Amino acid sequence: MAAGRDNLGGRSDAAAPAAIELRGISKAFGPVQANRNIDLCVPKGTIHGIIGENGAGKSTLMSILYGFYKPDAGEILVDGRPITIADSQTAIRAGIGMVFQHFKLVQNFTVLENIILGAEEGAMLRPSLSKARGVLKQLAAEYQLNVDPDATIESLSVGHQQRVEILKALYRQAEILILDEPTGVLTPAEADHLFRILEGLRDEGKTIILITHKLREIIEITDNVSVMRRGEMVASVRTRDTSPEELAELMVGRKVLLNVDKQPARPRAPVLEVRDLRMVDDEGVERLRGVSFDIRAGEILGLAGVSGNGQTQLLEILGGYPKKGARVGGEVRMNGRPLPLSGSKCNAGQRRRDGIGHIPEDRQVEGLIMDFAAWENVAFGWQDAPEFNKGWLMDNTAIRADAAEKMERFDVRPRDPNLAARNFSGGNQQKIVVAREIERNPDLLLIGQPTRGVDIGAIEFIHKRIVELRDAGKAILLVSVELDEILSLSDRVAVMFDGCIMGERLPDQTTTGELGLLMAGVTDADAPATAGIPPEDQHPEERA
Amino acid sequence: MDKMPKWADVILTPLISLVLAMGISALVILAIGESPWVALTTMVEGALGSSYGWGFTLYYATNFIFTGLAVAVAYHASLFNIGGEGQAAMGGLGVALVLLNIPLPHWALALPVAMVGAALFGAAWAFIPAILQAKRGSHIVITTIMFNFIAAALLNYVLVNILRPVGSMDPASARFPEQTNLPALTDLFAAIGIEWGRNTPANITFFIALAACLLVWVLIWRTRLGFEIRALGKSEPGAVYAGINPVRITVIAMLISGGLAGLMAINNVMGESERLVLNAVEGAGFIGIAVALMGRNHPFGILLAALLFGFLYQGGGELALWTSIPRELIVVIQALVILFTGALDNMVRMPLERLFLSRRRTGGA
Amino acid sequence: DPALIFDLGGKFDKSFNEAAYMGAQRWVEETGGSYRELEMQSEAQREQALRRLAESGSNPIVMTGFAFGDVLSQVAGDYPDTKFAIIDMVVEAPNVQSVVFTEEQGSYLAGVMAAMASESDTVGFIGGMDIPLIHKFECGFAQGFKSVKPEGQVLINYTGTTPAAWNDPVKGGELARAQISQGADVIYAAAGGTGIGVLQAAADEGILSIGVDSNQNMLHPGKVLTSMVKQVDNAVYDAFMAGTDLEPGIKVMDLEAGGVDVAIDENNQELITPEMQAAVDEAKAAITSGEVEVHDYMTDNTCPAT
Amino acid sequence: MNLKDSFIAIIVLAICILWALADGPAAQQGIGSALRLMTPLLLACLAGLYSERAGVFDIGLEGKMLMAAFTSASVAFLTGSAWLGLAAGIAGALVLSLIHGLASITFKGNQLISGVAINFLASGLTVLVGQNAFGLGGRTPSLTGAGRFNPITLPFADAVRDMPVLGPIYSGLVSGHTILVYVAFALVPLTWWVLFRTRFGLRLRAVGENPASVDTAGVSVTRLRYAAVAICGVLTGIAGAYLATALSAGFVKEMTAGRGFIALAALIFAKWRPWQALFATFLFGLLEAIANLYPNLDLGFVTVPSMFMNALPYILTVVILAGFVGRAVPPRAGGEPYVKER
Ligand SMILES: Nc1ncnc2c1ncn2[C@@H]1O[C@H](COP(=O)(O)OP(=O)(O)OP(=O)(O)O)[C@@H](O)[C@H]1O
Ligand SMILES: Nc1ncnc2c1ncn2[C@@H]1O[C@H](COP(=O)(O)OP(=O)(O)OP(=O)(O)O)[C@@H](O)[C@H]1O
Ligand SMILES: [Mg+2]
Ligand SMILES: [Mg+2]
Repeated sequence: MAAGRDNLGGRSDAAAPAAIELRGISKAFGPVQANRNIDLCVPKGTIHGIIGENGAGKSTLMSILYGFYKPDAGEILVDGRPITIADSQTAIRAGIGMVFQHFKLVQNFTVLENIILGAEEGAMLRPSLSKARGVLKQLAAEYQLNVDPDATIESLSVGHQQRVEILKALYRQAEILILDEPTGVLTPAEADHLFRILEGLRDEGKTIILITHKLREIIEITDNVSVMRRGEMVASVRTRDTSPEELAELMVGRKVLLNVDKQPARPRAPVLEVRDLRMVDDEGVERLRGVSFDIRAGEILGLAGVSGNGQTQLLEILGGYPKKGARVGGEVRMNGRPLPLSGSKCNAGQRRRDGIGHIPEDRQVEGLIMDFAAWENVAFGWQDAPEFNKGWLMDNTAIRADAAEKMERFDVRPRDPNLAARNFSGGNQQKIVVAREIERNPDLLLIGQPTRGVDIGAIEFIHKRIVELRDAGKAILLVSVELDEILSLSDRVAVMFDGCIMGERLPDQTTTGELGLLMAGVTDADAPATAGIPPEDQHPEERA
Repeated sequence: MDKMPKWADVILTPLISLVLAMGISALVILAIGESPWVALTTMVEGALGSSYGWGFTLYYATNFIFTGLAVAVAYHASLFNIGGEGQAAMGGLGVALVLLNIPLPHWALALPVAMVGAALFGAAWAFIPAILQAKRGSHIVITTIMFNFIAAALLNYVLVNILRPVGSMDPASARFPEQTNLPALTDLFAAIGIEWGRNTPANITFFIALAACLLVWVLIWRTRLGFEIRALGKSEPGAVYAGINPVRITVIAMLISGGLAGLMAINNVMGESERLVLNAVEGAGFIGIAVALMGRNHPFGILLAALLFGFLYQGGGELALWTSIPRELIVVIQALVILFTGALDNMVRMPLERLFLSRRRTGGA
Repeated sequence: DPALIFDLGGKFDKSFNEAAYMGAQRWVEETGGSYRELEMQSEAQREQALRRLAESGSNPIVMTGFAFGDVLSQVAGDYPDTKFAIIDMVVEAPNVQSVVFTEEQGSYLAGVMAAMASESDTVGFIGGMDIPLIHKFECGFAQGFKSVKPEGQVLINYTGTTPAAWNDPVKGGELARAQISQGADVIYAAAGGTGIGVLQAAADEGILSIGVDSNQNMLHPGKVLTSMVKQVDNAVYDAFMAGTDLEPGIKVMDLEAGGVDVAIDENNQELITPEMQAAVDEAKAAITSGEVEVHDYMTDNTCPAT
Repeated sequence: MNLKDSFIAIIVLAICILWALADGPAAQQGIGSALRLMTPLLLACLAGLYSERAGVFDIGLEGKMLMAAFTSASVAFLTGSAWLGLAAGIAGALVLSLIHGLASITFKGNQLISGVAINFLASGLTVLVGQNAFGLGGRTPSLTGAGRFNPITLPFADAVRDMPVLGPIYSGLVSGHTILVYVAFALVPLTWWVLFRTRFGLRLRAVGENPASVDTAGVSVTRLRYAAVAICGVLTGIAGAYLATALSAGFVKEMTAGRGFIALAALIFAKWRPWQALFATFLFGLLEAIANLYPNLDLGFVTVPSMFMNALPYILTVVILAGFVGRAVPPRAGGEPYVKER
């Protein structure tokens, strides 16, 4: 374990002092030891990756560095000088900036207001705002971080929200920038763009710490990488001296299959037929502009696209709960029978009875009740199911047994059905949702962002289960912003843009580059011809 | 996983908080020049020292159980029902209308019918705020506050102009027919040959309240409806994803809540005064908020909190009756108990947790 | 020892209960005796208080307020050796004295005085809650006023519908101002603690007010026209004096018996013109002789004068 | 500002104008009465606004006002100075605010419970201490002279009295209130300015929406929330002092009579915004003034009983709320203590 530690030349490369050095950091949350005696050295002017399973303690470590949490023990050195980081103010003054995994933005404030918050010039807002506007323009030009300074955060896409977080740090003239899973919500293009920015920052001499679950990104852009497992730092290596396989093994403690191992699909009769689906939301915005596609039994249709292009609305409608006040048109058939798209028959419970399972995009807001125990969450959404009910009462014994079994099968850790969902790490939360929906054996499974923020060990597992379900002859709609995921899981790939399906491809006959273009709204007509299947049910002309 | 053993969390913490509250109360009593010891013994003696004291303590507790449960059920759906006062008052009206207008030969028959009347009226009074919240987004806190006032006005009118017997000075209804009077706990004990709590208002409604605790517990934690109520209370988008209709659940939760508040009338109107008087609720609706919050919205906690408040009410009454300590002292003691056990509980819990954690660490190492 | 039980308003309500308290105090001063007193906190306590006092040997037991009526009628029979006195309510029992006041008569006098003092021919009445007892005051007042100024106007407001109505001087003040804006220049308040606000607003606005129950003339010397005093203190005093010999039955404390009156003292002397005094005396005489019959709202729930 | 947000303002102004056209003098008195009645509501409402905008819910407004009414009346009586009374009122409410802060900020307790406790505490303590000090059953002796805030006549009020329109409005409505009324009204633009134009306001709003954003920006959540809670104490203090030393002349037990709850309702009504708070509380004041002026509405065939006229403000509130004012979204982090480590 300790072997890896000396691989890094940070301290011995005495030329420049390390930008950050952590010595013996420990942190416990009550009985949970999140960080145990951690050493870390980040040389100045480098990009340093940190990887580890869900719950390994990465975010905690970085939050300590940023003064968000106070360590129980240990020492922090910035530019070789020991400092006590009592709060984020100290960290900011020491030149540290952090982009949190869950953004710390005020949703109904404008971009500008968020940027100046805590870094105002004086007691009045106006001078601060106008100064920030100028600086923002400059930063935007310098790093291509364009955002509308007057837009409210809630009106921005996640990608843009992240830009705001980065701008916030830059505005505070951070020399050391910590990014906690920044690419989890970005499209490949956005991620690429982010990496160019990070490289630019590094070239200016800034230091960057990057937490990610994506080994490809580590290999692509970091100089050094540290691996955490169960609260401990298990290795720190030069990136060029390692490989994804080795990192994965360090992380998980066993060999991990990085690619999905699946047989070609054997699709049968169509299960879901969507025809000309349209939706206008309560604010009058057209979210879906005539979407049509089929999914057959035994196949996975991957739906790629930048988030915010109608996928959410599509999943909600198919899931039986279009947003309040929305107007929905078009036709959806399930096993040949039309599904109601509005009215009282259109609800999520009825959809489940019709054989539709749904892994929602946001596990914390929709998929789980965070304060419910794990076992209750296993019945969540299926509370009507006969096997969970005994006459008037719910059969809690049965639900518990079922939960224990599912947690066992899906290796949810810790395996304690009484623990509230909130107390599981993101990956394990996701496993609970996946277990619940897949084990129902639905004819059609809707999946939104199945592996967002999930570590590679868990991803491998979840992907395997999805493929198994397909092989059992079920139809699957997979919505993901991860092109890698889409390409490795899907049997067919459709790309959504601005409420339309831009085109359909076979995964082995397309490239991320081509899909990226479609995701950016470049229609088939403009795109370079590829060997795709001809688009059947799409209406690109509607976009005008 | 837990930071400290469960017993310490659910027993030790409140106990220490209670002691703290009592300590400060003692200081207050000293400050007004009275003896805390006398006050304490008077209260304990008066409320718990005799079957007589218990007869009152249980009577008050019964009221608070109903209003506490009412607040709790709504709270689980994340609805803050401040309207218990009005709903309980309307429940009283329901009881009075039923008992005065339907000839019922025996209390055993009158009881269920009156319960229906009480629950229906209470629920009806909660229905409008509920539907306005669910359909129009009108904030339930405002509407229930307003409905308390409206209920008071309505009752004032009905009692003075409709239900008041001719020539009576008292804005109160006529007495309910003799045969519908509920047996007091005294009578039940007498039936098995024990003299207990003579002339106290505690009546069989207490058992209904206990049953209500149990039923609410079953409802919230054992039924699908309870599951749906809790899910909606924790996350509306989650509930919608799970096929739960927020409008339906909001309305049902409030109907149950209002019904429970209304049922309180069985105790005070049917069981105690045996007629409907103005302001029969006497703030029990508001105390229900404190009881529910202190009981952590769990029926068992509510039962304990209601008993505690029953004790404070009766003990405080005795204090006012037999010492020169003003009755307002009790309000202060209630406030301190609520404050320390309900709002400042972390003041006790945090150090305790640290203590247990360090003990475990040293023990484990 | 005798005992005194106050109604929910509490003993220092500046009017009704306080008058009872004063009576008991007077008895203490004169006889040097001691007595027990209790303040109610809830409805359920009424019975408790009565029984506990009776069982602990207090005799007689005096209670203020109609709200005790129902309970007393249940309890009195259980303690035949104890004497009870209830104020403002009739309870038929061999050991109960029911003391009732003819508030309408006192209010009638107040109405007469208000009419004579009013220049605008408009006066106001502000009641606490809209309940029969308060209508008794209102109706007598209106009748007295109309007897002098038949064409005049009586403005009537009630403070509220919850117990807070008795303790809301702010609202009382605003109601008074509202009546003043409609021309009232004498306002009669029968609203407990709310009345304090009425009297205050009247004094602030430079018009006259009339207090109730206790003598409230000294609250704003020279600005309170008079107070319709209800000699609850006398009733309590008498009961205490009578001790165990308290006579059961209905004791009507009317004008003739000195049960109700309008207070004239050094605080309002200036305001009382000779004509006013004469008119009051005349009205008193007429009422006592039966020549004028003041309508009691309670008899038929109506008020011919309004 | 969209139409829905200004609905209360439109309704209120429409009522005023229609009333003035129908019956000028009555309207003048009624609106004046409304101004007085709304002042404590407005102060309490703004107090709640600061607290709740910072994420600390406060159903203890009633208790704080009551405490302030008591302390201000007591001190005003003892010293004969309304200003010292005001200071004491503020101090009294501040103490309760600090208890609320301690419970809900430092010890991360339940804010609703703390508020309930504070209401009880004030209701008991005022009478207990008052009885002990003055022996009047919790009442304080009446205030006279400089012990009260007296109405002040604004400059030129007499000069313009007879001018049409302006005269009645300026001399009859604007002039002739106590200083605290002007303070309350001045607080509306001030609050708006503080909230939306200053650094403090930005941080305050942020801490009520997402405390973590403030924390990670290097600003103390605790300190901000305490500041908000303290401002809430100051404003409820003024409200209580206004009740006891300006509108009436002394303290009477429970004299707030539910105004704290009405202020809370107004705050939600106003969607936690200062200008809307002004109009929401004005609406309550106006409805009450109308009910006061027309206590026996005679509809010809039937006379509406006084009870219903008394309840009219509450009924109309529900109607307006249901009919015109949309969903009120509270500050997102409201009611939740800021807990970093579970
Ligand atoms: N605020 C907190 N209070 C209590 N426990 C916490 C808190 N934050 C994190 N933990 C626990 O500490 C451990 C480390 O969590 P942390 O968020 O640092 O993991 P991570 O490596 O960032 O995981 P992920 O990849 O899922 O983001 C986990 O067991 C987590 O449950
Ligand atoms: N009822 C009203 N009458 C008059 N002006 C108003 C009213 N409400 C708001 N305003 C004005 O409109 C402007 C915007 O106010 P608004 O209430 O929308 O604040 P905001 O900044 O949008 O608040 P938030 O950040 O909570 O969304 C302010 O200048 C305010 O003074
Ligand atoms: Mg993390
Ligand atoms: Mg706005």
